[in-house]
Amino acid sequence: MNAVLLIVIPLLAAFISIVSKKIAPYLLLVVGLFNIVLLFFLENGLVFIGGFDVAMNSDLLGISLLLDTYARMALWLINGLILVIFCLNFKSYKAFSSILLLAMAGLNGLLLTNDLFNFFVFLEISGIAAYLITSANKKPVSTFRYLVIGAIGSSLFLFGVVVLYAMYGTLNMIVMIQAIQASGNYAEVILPFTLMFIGLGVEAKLLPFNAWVKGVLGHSNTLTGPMIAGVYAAAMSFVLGRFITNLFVFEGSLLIVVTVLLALGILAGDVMAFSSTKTREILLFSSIAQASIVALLFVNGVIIWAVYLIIANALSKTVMFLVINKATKDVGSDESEALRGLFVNNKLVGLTFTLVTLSVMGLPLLAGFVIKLNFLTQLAGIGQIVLIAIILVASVIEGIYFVRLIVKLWYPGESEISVKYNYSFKAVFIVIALALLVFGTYSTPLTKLDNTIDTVMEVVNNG
Amino acid sequence: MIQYASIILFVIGIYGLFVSKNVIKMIVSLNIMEIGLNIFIISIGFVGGGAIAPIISSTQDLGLIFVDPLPQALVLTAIVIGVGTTALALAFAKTIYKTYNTFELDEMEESA
Amino acid sequence: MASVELLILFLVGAGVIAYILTRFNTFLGSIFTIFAVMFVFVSLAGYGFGMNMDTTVNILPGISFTETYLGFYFAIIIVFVYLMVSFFHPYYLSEYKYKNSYNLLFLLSLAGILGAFYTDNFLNLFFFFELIIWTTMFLIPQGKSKEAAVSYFGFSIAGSVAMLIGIFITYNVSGTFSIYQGLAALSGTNAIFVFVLFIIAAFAKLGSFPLHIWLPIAHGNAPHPFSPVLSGALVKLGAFIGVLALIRIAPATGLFTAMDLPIGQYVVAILGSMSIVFGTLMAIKEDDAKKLLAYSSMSHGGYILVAFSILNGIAFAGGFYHILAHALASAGAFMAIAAVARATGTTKMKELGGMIHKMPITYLAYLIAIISMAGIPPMGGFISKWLIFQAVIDKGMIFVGIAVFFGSVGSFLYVFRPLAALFLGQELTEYKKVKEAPLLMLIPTFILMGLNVYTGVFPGGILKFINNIIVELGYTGIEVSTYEINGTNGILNPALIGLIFAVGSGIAFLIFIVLKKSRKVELMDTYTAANFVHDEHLLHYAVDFYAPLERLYEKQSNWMTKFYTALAEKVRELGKLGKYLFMSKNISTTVFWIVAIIIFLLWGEVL
Amino acid sequence: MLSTKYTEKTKLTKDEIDRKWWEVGDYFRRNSLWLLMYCTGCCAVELPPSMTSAYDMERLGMGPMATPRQADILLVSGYLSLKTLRRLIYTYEQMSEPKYVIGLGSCPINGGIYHDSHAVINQLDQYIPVDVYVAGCMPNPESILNGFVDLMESIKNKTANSWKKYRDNNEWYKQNQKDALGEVIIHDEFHE
Amino acid sequence: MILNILIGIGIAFFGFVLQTSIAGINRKIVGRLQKRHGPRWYQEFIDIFKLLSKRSITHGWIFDFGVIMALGGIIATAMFMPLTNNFLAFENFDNFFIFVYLIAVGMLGMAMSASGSGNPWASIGVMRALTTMLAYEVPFLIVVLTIINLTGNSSLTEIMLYQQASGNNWFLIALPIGGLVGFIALMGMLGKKPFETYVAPAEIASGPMVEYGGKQLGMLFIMNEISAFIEVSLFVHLFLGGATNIFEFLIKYFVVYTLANLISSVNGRFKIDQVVKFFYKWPLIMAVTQAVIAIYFGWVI
Repeated sequence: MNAVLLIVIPLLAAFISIVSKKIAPYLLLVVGLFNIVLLFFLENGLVFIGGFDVAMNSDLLGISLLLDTYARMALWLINGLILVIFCLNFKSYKAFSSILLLAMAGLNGLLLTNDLFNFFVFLEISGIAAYLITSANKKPVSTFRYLVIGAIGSSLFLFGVVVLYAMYGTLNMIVMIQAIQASGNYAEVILPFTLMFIGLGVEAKLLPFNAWVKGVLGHSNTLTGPMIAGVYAAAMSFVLGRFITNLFVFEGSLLIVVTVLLALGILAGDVMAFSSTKTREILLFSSIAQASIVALLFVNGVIIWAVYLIIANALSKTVMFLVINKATKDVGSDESEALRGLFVNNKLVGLTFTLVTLSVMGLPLLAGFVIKLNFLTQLAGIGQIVLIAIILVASVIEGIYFVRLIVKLWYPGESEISVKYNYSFKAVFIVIALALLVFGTYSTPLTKLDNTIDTVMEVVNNG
Repeated sequence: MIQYASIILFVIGIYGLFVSKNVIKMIVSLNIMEIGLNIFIISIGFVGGGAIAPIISSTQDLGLIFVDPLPQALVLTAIVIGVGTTALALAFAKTIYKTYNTFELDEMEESA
Repeated sequence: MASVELLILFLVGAGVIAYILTRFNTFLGSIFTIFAVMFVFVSLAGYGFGMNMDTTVNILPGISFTETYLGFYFAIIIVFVYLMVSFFHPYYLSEYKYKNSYNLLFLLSLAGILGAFYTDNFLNLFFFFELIIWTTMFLIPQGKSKEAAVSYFGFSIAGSVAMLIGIFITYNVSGTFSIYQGLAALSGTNAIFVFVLFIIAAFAKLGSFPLHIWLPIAHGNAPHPFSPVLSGALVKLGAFIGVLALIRIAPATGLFTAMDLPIGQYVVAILGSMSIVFGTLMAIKEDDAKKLLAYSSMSHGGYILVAFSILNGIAFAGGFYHILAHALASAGAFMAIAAVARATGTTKMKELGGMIHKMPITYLAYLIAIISMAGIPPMGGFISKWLIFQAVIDKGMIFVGIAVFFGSVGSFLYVFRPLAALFLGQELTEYKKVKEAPLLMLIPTFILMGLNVYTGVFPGGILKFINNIIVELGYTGIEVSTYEINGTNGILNPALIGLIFAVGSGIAFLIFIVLKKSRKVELMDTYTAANFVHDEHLLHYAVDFYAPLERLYEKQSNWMTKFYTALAEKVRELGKLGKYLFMSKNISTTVFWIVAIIIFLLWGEVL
Repeated sequence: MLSTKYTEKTKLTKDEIDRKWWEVGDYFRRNSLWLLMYCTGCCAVELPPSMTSAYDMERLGMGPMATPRQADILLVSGYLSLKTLRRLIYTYEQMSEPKYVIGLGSCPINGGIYHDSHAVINQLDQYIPVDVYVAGCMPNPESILNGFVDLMESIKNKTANSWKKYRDNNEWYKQNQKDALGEVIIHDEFHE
Repeated sequence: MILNILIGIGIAFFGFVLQTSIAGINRKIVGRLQKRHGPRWYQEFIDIFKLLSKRSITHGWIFDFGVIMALGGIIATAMFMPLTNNFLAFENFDNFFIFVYLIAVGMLGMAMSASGSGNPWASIGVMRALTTMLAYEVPFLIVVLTIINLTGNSSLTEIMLYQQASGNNWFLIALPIGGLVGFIALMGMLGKKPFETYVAPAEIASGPMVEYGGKQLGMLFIMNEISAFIEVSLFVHLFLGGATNIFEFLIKYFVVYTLANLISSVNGRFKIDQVVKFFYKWPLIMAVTQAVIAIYFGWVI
């Protein structure tokens, strides 16, 4: 058993699926399940691919994969979500199964790889998969814009990687971290770090680099919405977290710029959502704000709760986009006025949507509250009162527009609308809402896991 | 020296993306940018005065100078990826043209 | 032994059961709700007065309780209001769209309230506050306006966010989330920051100027049985935070020697005064009976703030007593209006008239409630206002004095308006078939009437309990015996006043009954300068009741609404700007930002 | 020890008590007569002089009142058209008993100079009972005050019983009123 | 206790008789002022008893109940009123605020009853009465705030004693501006002429009283007399040093009421919004000035 299988099998399946379109969907199901099961049997640690023994053992040359608890959680989430989302869209978007396999391979690679260039490759693979997925929106210009911005981003990332390589002569992250720490000259790594941060920021929807989001998610459907806002956002946040906590050293003006950008992202995201009337726009802007919060937490070293926040967000956004996009498809408009009274005949869906939204807003009895309170506590512990204030002020705005949305969706306007959700949708909604509810009321497991993850990060830090 | 040239190329690509509104021109700019980047990668691997094949032998000859082979390998991959991206972009360009009958982004009326 | 934890769990469980029961039968579920709340009230009243509640926590993780007189006082008042209101549920719920969840959320919010007042941990306090906010937030849109919930939620959440920031500053300073240790550890600038933040929270919850705009919107549009809870119970959360800030934190700001009062407290008192004046003026102007009462809540919130900012025992006694008196009065008044609204379907005063002939008991309940609200003896409101006046006068706070006197006289004006326009006046034809509220709804009405009188006549016992709170807060209590209250500049004997009032009324009744019996005439048979008027609407004076007075401040009256509308509009514009800047269709914009950031970063460092 | 002998107590009946009180009341009533001035015609001009310094009505305890509910005297000063009569009757019926009516000038007595008008009634006491008529066109303030004193005298003599008359002969009065005014069919703001 | 209550009832009755007589005398004075003979001095009694003897109408139970409540509240208030510094029914309980607020019960009762009659003029009258009340109460209470702050006691007897103890340094003299405000406010309370907006017989048919006749009106007249007694007595006790014996009280009472009445008889009537504007301009400014001078600077003559 080898972590490489997590990447190779989906990739292989993707190739096979091109040959036979018929088995492709089933292949995806099998591979997804396989990956999830496989994760149970894999052990933590480094996996080397290629290279030769001496080099591997002494200098960590060659490509290696790193599987730790952090990556494992991310992988479970990603693979599981892809599987679920695909199951829900099994009938309508069958043709996308090979692309989803590709995306699975790329994202798994992103989360596992320990090699910077390899990372770039996976970034591009997953990026190409993402572009293809968004083509399901039937808005080619938006997709094209996504492609161009994504290409610029990955180019910048590659640029940064190459500069780092030129400076330290290695592409292995662990070695590079040690080298950077040994040199201690942070001023000269500002350029590569900036470039890499921007490159990742494009994919992770951080503020000034995310112009593509509106076009892509603003016209999303039940496949692309959850995939981009849920799966991709989560994966990129995880990756960003790994880079920020392990590799990047934010100091001086870089730290200021990054913090300002992220704080701006939080505020601007929520303010933009406040000014939107289209439901999908509200959701996408809110996810921008959430992504910025996550990044901000990583920058401030609040890791474990950021991880939970990513997971909670991915699950919540999946549900929200599924609900809204299905309704939009049936109604033909995503204006919140047009969707008035959506839940009148869909009480269960309404309930789950409400619970999930409350979790995103960080209200008690739901997981979002526990997470929010804990990361704020940790921020307070390191004296970041200003950041707390920013996050909380943004959360006020967020609360207002979400409540406005929920109330609108619960109470009918002049005309009744009918949207039917089938049982599989409902089942997913219920499971996710229940999960949020359970972890919101019984948060001990979350706090317990706290320590374990931190130790793994220690391992990474120490090489 | 060649590094400066490659960075200039990269900047030209960025500039092209900055000013052009035409789908095809953008793809071309993207390619220019990528080429600049690729040249930059190659250039950092070059070590002047090298005389030995870049193969690690069992004897550790530390004094020997050789051109770093890794960037060349990287660049190959980067080119491949670049080609893939370009192909995809062109495919989208085709779709765009089919839908809107134009390549000018300004002339399209897609609500985004 | 009643355990706080078990009560909370019981309420959550009861909520679920009520949900299921209501699903099958609205009436049954509501009756169950009554009993659930009653159980909580009885166990709280049974053990709480002697501080015998069990505060150990066995099941709930991360939550800890402690028992204070302060918390209990608030808790018992609010639970009582909940109990009274729950009697209304069986008759109202069937109209609501999501009636099943009504009882569930109602009980959940009560659980939150119990927790909030019994916890000793800031994070738990915040947890329960947020729980209360969102559970109640979903109750409000069941009423008239769906948007009311948004403004209620917005202001509430802004308040609790301010509180949370304050909590984290406290945590940063003291390293603990314990309420009492944390607040004690504050000093200097931090204390001022936390003070300001807590005061913002208190203002937002209490609906005080300048954060009052949600109050009429939420109260006026909430479901009829929920408005009493909002006004009588939930705004008191703000008073609780206010107490924490004004008395527990009490930062060392400069001192006004003339009044021997810290500047911070004085500023709060002045803001409270403004809240009194604004609330009064707006209430005088309002046409919707429920909104009118909402503005009156705002004005009474001002009294509470004024009371707690004057740092001495007598003012605190007044403040705490006012909380009780206003809870009872406002619950009574709102419930009377609710009963009318149930019968007629409207709360607009210009559409109503002569309800007294159909609903005399409801009318009496309203009358007694407003007498208390206006601070007229022999009702509870008088006692508290008397105590507050004493404190204000002794401190020589002239400008605050203007406000409290203005509010007190102004309250006659606004409470009289529903009385005249809604209950009295001509009997309108469209309400000929209206009947008195059913018996179950009259039970709480009678209880509230009785308590309003009781608090006005025998305040001794309650004030003795309040003395415990004042001592707990570190001040000396007031002198009070069974019948007499010793203020700093006078003695009050409410029981005597009640007795004398009875004697006076007796004499008047005697005069009345001795004289010849009057002939009963129709309401329409009235002096019209000998004009024949056949339409009772023409003889009913209900629109623009205080027109000459309203004219004086007509233009200024919507300033705050305009301000908040403009604020929301500005945020929206900011969002549009953000979209324009960052979410452009042009790829150039993104490229520009990337280049700009790189250049900015490299300017000083590398280049 | 209780006396077994039956002696009839000189117990006043309720009516007798009422009568005694009524006599006491008469004193107050005649010394405090409040007017409701129904100023329909020219005779009203004579009222201000009788109220102000020259004749000073207030020294008799009299004064003008705003509403029929408070007033004791309905002072009909001048001619009565049919439209006014309807309102006069309405007002009269709103007054609380005991109430008195004074007709000022010749118009209420016989129509005066309007005696042949189709729109003016000629004899007020056909429609409501009148206690005192003050003749003249117009009567001067002295005669007006004299009329008031006459009313006081008749109250003292228990002859000012017009209100009782109206109650006892209500049907007759009503019939007269109806004959003069006709039935009212439409009820709204503009019709009667 | 019973004795005290009886004394209280006696005071209320005394107040009624006193005020009714003085009002009658004042009617005569005003008559003379207008070169008239004027009514008999006991005319007011005759009026009231006449009203009580008449047969009245009622508009329903609230119409009667309000009247009873009004009269009852006012009688109760009057029972607390001290006549001199040692003659009062309930020692120590003559708190100033009792008068201000208990009197409001009476007002509320009357207002309620008037509105209950269903006559719009009554409601308009009540509206005007309440608006006027809003106008005059605040300046008056600010002056009283100053007085209580200075004396440290809100009991009327104590305030009287305070003034007498300092050599009859009445607050009218010690706080001249405040005294003036107090007198203006008293005019408002009594409904004397520049502020007589709510009766306005020619305009709104005597306002709240429009529907009353017979015994209800008589009871309201009694109530009116007693409340005038309370208001004037309050002024006497607060500003004129109270009284050590009953004759002093009578003289002061007579002077104050007559003065108010004389001023009233040469004045026209304000519009209702003019009343509010007036009271919130000059009297309030004066009251605040007086309070600041007296409390914060300690300048008391």
